[in-house]
Amino acid sequence: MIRPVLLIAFPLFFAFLSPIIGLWSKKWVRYLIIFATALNATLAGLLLLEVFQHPVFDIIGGFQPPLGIVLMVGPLGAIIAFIINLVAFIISIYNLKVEKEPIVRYSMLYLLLVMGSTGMVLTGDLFNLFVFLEVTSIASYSLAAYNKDKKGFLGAMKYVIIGSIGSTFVLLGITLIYSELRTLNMLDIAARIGTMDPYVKIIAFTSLFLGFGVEAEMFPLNTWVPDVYDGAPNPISAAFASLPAKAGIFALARVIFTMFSFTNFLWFVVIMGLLTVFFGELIAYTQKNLKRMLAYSSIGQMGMIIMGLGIGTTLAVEGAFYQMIAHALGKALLFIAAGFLIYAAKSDKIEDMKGMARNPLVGIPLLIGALSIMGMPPFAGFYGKFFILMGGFSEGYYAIIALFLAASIVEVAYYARFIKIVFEKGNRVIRPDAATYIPLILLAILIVLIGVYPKPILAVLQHVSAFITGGA
Amino acid sequence: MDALTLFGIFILLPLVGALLSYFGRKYAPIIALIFVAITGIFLYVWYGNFGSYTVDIGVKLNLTFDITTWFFMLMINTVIFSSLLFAVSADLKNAGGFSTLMLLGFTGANGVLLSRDFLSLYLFWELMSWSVYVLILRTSGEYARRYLLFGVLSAYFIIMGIGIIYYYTGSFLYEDALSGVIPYYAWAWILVFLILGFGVKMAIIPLHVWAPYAYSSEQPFVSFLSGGLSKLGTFGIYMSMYSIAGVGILDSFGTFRGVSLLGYPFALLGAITAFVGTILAIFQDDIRKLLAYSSIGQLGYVMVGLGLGTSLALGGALFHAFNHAFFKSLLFLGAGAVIYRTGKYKISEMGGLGYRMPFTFLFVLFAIFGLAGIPLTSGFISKWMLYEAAIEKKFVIIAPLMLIASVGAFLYSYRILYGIFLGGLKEEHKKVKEAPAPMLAAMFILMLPLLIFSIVPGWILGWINDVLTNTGLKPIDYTQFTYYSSIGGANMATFWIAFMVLFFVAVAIFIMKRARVVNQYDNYFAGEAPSSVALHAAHNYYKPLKDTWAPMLKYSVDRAYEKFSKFFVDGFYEIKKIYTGNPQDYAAYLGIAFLIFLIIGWWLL
Amino acid sequence: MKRVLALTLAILLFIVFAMAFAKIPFGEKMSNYPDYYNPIENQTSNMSLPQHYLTYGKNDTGATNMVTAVVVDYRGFDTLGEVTVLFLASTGVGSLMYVEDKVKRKVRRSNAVVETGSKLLFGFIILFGAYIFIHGHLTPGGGFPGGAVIASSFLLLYLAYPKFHAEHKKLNVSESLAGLTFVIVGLLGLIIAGYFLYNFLPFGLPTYLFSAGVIPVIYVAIGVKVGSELTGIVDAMMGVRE
Amino acid sequence: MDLFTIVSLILITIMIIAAIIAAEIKDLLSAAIASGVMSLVVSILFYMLQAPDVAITEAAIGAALSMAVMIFGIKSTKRWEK
Repeated sequence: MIRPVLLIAFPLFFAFLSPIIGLWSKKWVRYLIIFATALNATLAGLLLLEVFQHPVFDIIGGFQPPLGIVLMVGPLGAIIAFIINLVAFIISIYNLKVEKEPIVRYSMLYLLLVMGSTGMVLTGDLFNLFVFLEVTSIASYSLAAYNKDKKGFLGAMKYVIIGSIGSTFVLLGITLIYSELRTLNMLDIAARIGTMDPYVKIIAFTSLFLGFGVEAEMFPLNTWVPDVYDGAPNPISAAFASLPAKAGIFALARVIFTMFSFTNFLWFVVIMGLLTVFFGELIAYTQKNLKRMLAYSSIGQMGMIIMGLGIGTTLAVEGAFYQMIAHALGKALLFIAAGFLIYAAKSDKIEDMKGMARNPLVGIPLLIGALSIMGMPPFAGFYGKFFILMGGFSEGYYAIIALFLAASIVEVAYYARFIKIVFEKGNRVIRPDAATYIPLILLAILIVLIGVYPKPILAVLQHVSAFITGGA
Repeated sequence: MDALTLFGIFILLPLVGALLSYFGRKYAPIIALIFVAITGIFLYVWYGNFGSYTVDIGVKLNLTFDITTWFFMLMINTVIFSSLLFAVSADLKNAGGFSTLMLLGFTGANGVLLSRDFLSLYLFWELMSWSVYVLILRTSGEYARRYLLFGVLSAYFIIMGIGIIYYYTGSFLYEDALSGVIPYYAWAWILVFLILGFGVKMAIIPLHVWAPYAYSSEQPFVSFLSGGLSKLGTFGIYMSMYSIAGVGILDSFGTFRGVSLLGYPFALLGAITAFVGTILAIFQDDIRKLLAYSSIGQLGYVMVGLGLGTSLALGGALFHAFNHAFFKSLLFLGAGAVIYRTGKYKISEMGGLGYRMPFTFLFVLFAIFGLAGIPLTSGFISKWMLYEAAIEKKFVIIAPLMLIASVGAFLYSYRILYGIFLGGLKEEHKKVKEAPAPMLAAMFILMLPLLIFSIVPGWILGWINDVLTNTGLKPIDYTQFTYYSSIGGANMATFWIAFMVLFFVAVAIFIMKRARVVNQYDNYFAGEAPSSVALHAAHNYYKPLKDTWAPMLKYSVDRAYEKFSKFFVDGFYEIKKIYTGNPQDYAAYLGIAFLIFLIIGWWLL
Repeated sequence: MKRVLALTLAILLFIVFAMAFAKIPFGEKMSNYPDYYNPIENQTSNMSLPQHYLTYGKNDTGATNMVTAVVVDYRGFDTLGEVTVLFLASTGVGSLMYVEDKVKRKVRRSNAVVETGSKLLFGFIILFGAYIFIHGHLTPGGGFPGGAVIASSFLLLYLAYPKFHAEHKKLNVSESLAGLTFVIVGLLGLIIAGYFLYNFLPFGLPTYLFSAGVIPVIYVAIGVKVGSELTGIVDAMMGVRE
Repeated sequence: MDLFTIVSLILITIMIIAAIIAAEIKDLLSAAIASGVMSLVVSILFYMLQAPDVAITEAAIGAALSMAVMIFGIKSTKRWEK
């Protein structure tokens, strides 16, 4: 029996341990981080197997909810936690490429980022969710500026401003909910949300929606994204797209479905998703800087997930979750590849990267990642997109889907432009080192596996209907 | 045979082959060839062994192996087999990647043909689409993007069609669409979306702009793309119009001289495509572009047949698609063989190669007969069926357009024939050798059916009849050598007897009176030595014709698309200004967003 | 123009939230609050949450200070998270202010009054801080205020003695050890009783120093941790580099 | 109106004024000090609202440490806002 709390306790333990180990050897700390994330991924995998039968409740401190805090893990939470930890493990291999001091602190921050994102997914307590949101975002702020150059600091500053406004809204929302309902347990809140004063309820909902929307990169709360993704170290950009963003959107889904089950609001969520897609994809087309392009594309993808959640049918929400998984894998891959391309071309402009991906160790994973993001089969991105679209049709959102498809064509256009440049005949082909190509190949294999044989994932996602109706 | 065998042989086996052949280096095409051959053998063995199955990979794939699938698979299998055979001796760079992608495309094609539910259709359609994209990317990066954009456009049109069906039925199965829950006005949208979607693959004007560039890639691949994969468009339109929707629904939109009002515009579009494609082909000097436009034109004929929708027209369309698969692949391979030996693409830079490459010449000659609809090949019969189908219904625009296009086909065929194989041999090509044996074998495989089905069209008409009856349409009236229509039909036996007689007469004349061979430079030039370019027969070929058409040629669909996209991209830059980079603005966005969310939330409560 | 807009926005947001808070029944009788509901056992208790804390808090946790009971025991997991947040802040500042070459601070001696005064006060402030967190389960206060007070004593030294600096490695080690203590106490609870952060030590008698089980242990750890972290932040900001 | 209300009203007024000064003044050092003053007043208010532990924390962190950190920050950058 795997206790979900171990997924949080172990990273914390290792994070607190690493400064002491760092006194002996800095190298060990890096391997310790890889070990810790690997352990976490394994635990999350085992947890996933267990959660299949029934949701797991892990009571902290021995106090029955809602007196104490409880971790509440359903199949969906477990799979998102698993993906987060798996991707975190893979990125931690790529972390070996980071050379800049102080490396021990970097490793600690990274581990705590992973811990925070995992906690956001696992927790069943609203205030605990806020605490993990804080852990995640404060780790993100420091990591975003870790390069200590102007770009990094500017990005981090924007992130700090917007992130802390978002957190404040979340805290205000929680305050309102607690002072009305005198409880913080999500299921407890869900059970008695109807008794809330409508005005307070709507403000609380809006605050939470906005606050988690910042992490979930919803328009117009995603203004920090391009600067942060651009300024952060390469592994961190990869991690940002895969860890906190997914945790944020999962929290958003919890707010919408588990806690408030505010079905009237859903069409507005769809519109916000569509706007996010539009702004993300269309602006991504104009970008000359690779990481910025990927960042805007990330916004577009997150918009798609938000759309899927907003459509709210079983199929669409299934698609949204599938897309979360696919995007976590695909964007991590693309950002790692981008890190290599930038390193090889010594420039972050796409036009300088002629032929840099001609080495098959980078080229093939890069192509797979890009195709997966575009939603091509047999890669992971296909099912998510297809299910979201079909879910949209079944609810009759014809015009919205048509607009979304138009934006998708733009997405294909800029990815194709990027692919064309990096595969063009260039001057020289640089061979990547193991810390770069091992994560790339691992992610590519995962993407293909999930795409070719989606049965395991879809088996987990079957539980989505329980999630929509307010269960775990 | 059960579901897994079917899935295993037609989908998994090529996929495994794709994986294996990546590591095959130089021998990759041979490995791929083996895998294609195995599926081909099973295709042969399983003829008549039809049925439908469900494969569960998490989503349920409904696969049906029936005569329609079999008929199209036959084309695609043969075409990819000969293309890969050709590729064995063509020195491709990264042959492993090439074979892998070819097999992926093949898998996608098989999947599209087998699938009887929209999810697997879309899945395999996209698989096929992007593997072709990467294949194009290998040689011409700039134009691969254009292909991908149109490929995705086609996929999204299909998605729209599927989605509307899904809204009404809540199911992805083809047969559920038939259950009558979809109102007929929705069918209009569905069919328009589906036909446009599949039409992109057939390069119907104005969705054709990807084709000339995509067809300029490596020849073995292009022969598969043009000969094989474009037939998936035909298959898709055929299925969506006559199997998924059915004649009843098509006719419920009203009819015009017995042809559905929904089908007629597409038939007209097909005729225009045939016409424009042919006209543009005439003016090309690049052999690849010429064949590309010719391909567009030929598929226009098929579209006419699909749009008209009478049994004769559909039979003609299927037959022509079948012929096109063979003769266009053969032409691309022939061109490939010539390019392989000479390294030239321009017709005006070649000439006289018929003496050096006699077998290639012979095979290409047959392909051209098929293309131009000359009675020696089965291409004649299919075209004739299509003319008759149009004339039968007295369509005064479609029929003449097709006839003019046919004349145009003669013109550009002649350009290929004369420009490349006849005329004077260039000095630099004196040492050109005949194409290697695998290439010749590949071309021979493709030539054979053209010849055989021209003598006994009954065989193929039998299959086509099975396809038509399987879809629930009336069969064509035919015998082994003849088919009949309300205004005549054609009897190939008579043709062949007449041809044989004439042929022997011609041979006798040729033997009796030998012509004098003249050197290219053995001429009178009034004291001025002209350049060898100006002397070439294909130099400024059809210039007078081109001058006549010049005012029309300046309108280009290409440029229209460019203007369209530029307009939008400018808009993107305007939108970008929202991300000002100033954190104060961003904070204000948050506040404003909160208020807006709040107002909407309050309103929705 | 922008200023006016921003001001209007701020005022609007203020009004919106003020209206929401106006509807909240602050200071109402406890019994008017809704009874809590246990989602796992699927049953409703006949008490509201705050009422439960006040009634059974002493029995449940052994602490006489109810705030501490809630912060360290009922919601100890949140506190672990908050400690992590502080840890992150200090680590983040440390990693961002890090430069490879050591830069010396510009030295300007402060006057004798400040120096002697801070020498005198330093011990008392530390003592006060330690008192606050050691008695966290009995009297108001706890690890966070205690740690902050300790850090402010170090701040005094930084201000008085320009050459003073706390050794970074020691700060790091004490910070880490304190954090580890917290986590290990939690894991021990998991091992002993099956609940993470379970209060597995005997409660003892209320109002005695050695009572309330693991709460004092955790509070001491938090106090040390917060103290060293805040000192670390000040140190990093002062420009003395490791 | 009892003494408690009067004192707290005065304190709240001081707090608001200090906050406005902190936000508006161009001299960043003065702004930091103003925010320290605000924290101090807040901590007194906390004490009056019977939250002595929060009051201690606010006094130590808000009035002492964060002000110090801000002042160090200003020292290593510029004193005047543009």
